[in-house]
Amino acid sequence: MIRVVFFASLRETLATETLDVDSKDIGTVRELLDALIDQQGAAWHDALTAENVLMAVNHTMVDQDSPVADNDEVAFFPPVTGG
Amino acid sequence: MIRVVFFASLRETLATETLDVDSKDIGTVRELLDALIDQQGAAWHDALTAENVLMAVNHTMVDQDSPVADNDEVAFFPPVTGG
Amino acid sequence: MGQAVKIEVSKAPFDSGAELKALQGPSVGGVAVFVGVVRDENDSERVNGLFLEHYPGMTEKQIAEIVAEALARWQLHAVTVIHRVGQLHPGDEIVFVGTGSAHRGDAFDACEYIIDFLKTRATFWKRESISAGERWLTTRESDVLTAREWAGKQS
Amino acid sequence: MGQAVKIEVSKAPFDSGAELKALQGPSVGGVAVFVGVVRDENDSERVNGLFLEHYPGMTEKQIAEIVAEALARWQLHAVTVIHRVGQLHPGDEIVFVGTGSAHRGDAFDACEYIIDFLKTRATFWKRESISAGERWLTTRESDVLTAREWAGKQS
Repeated sequence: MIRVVFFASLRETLATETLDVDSKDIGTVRELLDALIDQQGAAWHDALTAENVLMAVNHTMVDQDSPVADNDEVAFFPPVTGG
Repeated sequence: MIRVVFFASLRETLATETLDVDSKDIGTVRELLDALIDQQGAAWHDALTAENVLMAVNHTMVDQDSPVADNDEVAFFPPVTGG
Repeated sequence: MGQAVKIEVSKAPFDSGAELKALQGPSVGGVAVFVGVVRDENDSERVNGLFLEHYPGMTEKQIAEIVAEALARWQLHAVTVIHRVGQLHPGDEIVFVGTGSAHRGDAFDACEYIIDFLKTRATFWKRESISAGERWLTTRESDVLTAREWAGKQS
Repeated sequence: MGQAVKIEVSKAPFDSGAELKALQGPSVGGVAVFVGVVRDENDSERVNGLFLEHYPGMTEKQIAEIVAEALARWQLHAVTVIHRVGQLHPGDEIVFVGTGSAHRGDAFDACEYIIDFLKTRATFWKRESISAGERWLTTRESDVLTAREWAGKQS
């Protein structure tokens, strides 16, 4: 399983804090996004493909081409506001 | 009278903290210095004419040409070490 | 001597006075501290509250990276970074950055470096309560520019 | 809002934590503080004590002038400068400079400006106790250079 987490306005828009996704057939963040959108529909498509959405795998910022493997934690969030 | 005050190493060298000097015939800091050296002798000459001695009249830094009047407070001191 | 580093992200209030004292120690000639406080207004709107969210684990890791950069760039004996999260109100202390060094210039520069990058690189999100409701904030452009200036500076 | 200025030269210890808190207030988004501490060594000599002398009246006036310059140059709501005199020992807090502002850059710059000029322009004299006896200190060349740099900086 891949643990997916959402933060801030994205968490509110999707009304979802965490989600587990089967890691079968998922090798990159892009493939994970596609799987999420497939499962969840149009609202998720709009929210997750907004150009300012940031992503991290296991606490490191990445882009959509980055690899994702079983047991990874993948986070999606809006631009940070800073400390 | 002119109130003369000394600080730090200069106070220690002269073994004097304050001194009142008759203001008669004294119009500038230089004339005050001359009067002090006349009264006190060689040790004072050496200490007060050292090139790094600073002076202030009524809490404002001045040079030897600055005017001095009756009731003024004139201070002599070594370079400041800062706060 | 060693370098004492303390990093905390927490809902609990901190004691800025005690943290300031704790940065002092042998060979520390100067301590520079920045304390950020929740303001009662932002963009001309009256602010009633500020909710802070972070990414537990990732945020702390990012702060540790920023602190490590500061430790590499300046001579520091002690660094403390504390950031509050959760619901805060105007007047609450929200962030404490403190540095202890033998040299005051190093303490100042490192302290300012850390807070400048905290403002742009650490995963925190802020939601403001104003009279019209709630709004998520975006990064200040001025903060991004301030952080960029460091790239051009000699240490 | 107004500007709260506190300047004190005193033999009594100060409470840096309380002073840090006192700089906070409405519209203050950030407080920058520098606390100088008596070090246990100087120029590779072990320091047992530090005696500070000032020129009562003149020193306070000079500090007020430095603070006035900072108030003119940056947007500040509060400034506190406290300096101890008399006999101090390693680890004692010797100087507190704190600034409160809506903008953290202003708080930092003003705080550093004030301490930089305190180090060179205020009438303080320091006598150190080392194992060989007592020695009066001279101004650090590095402090003079640091203070001069401000003349070339834009605020």
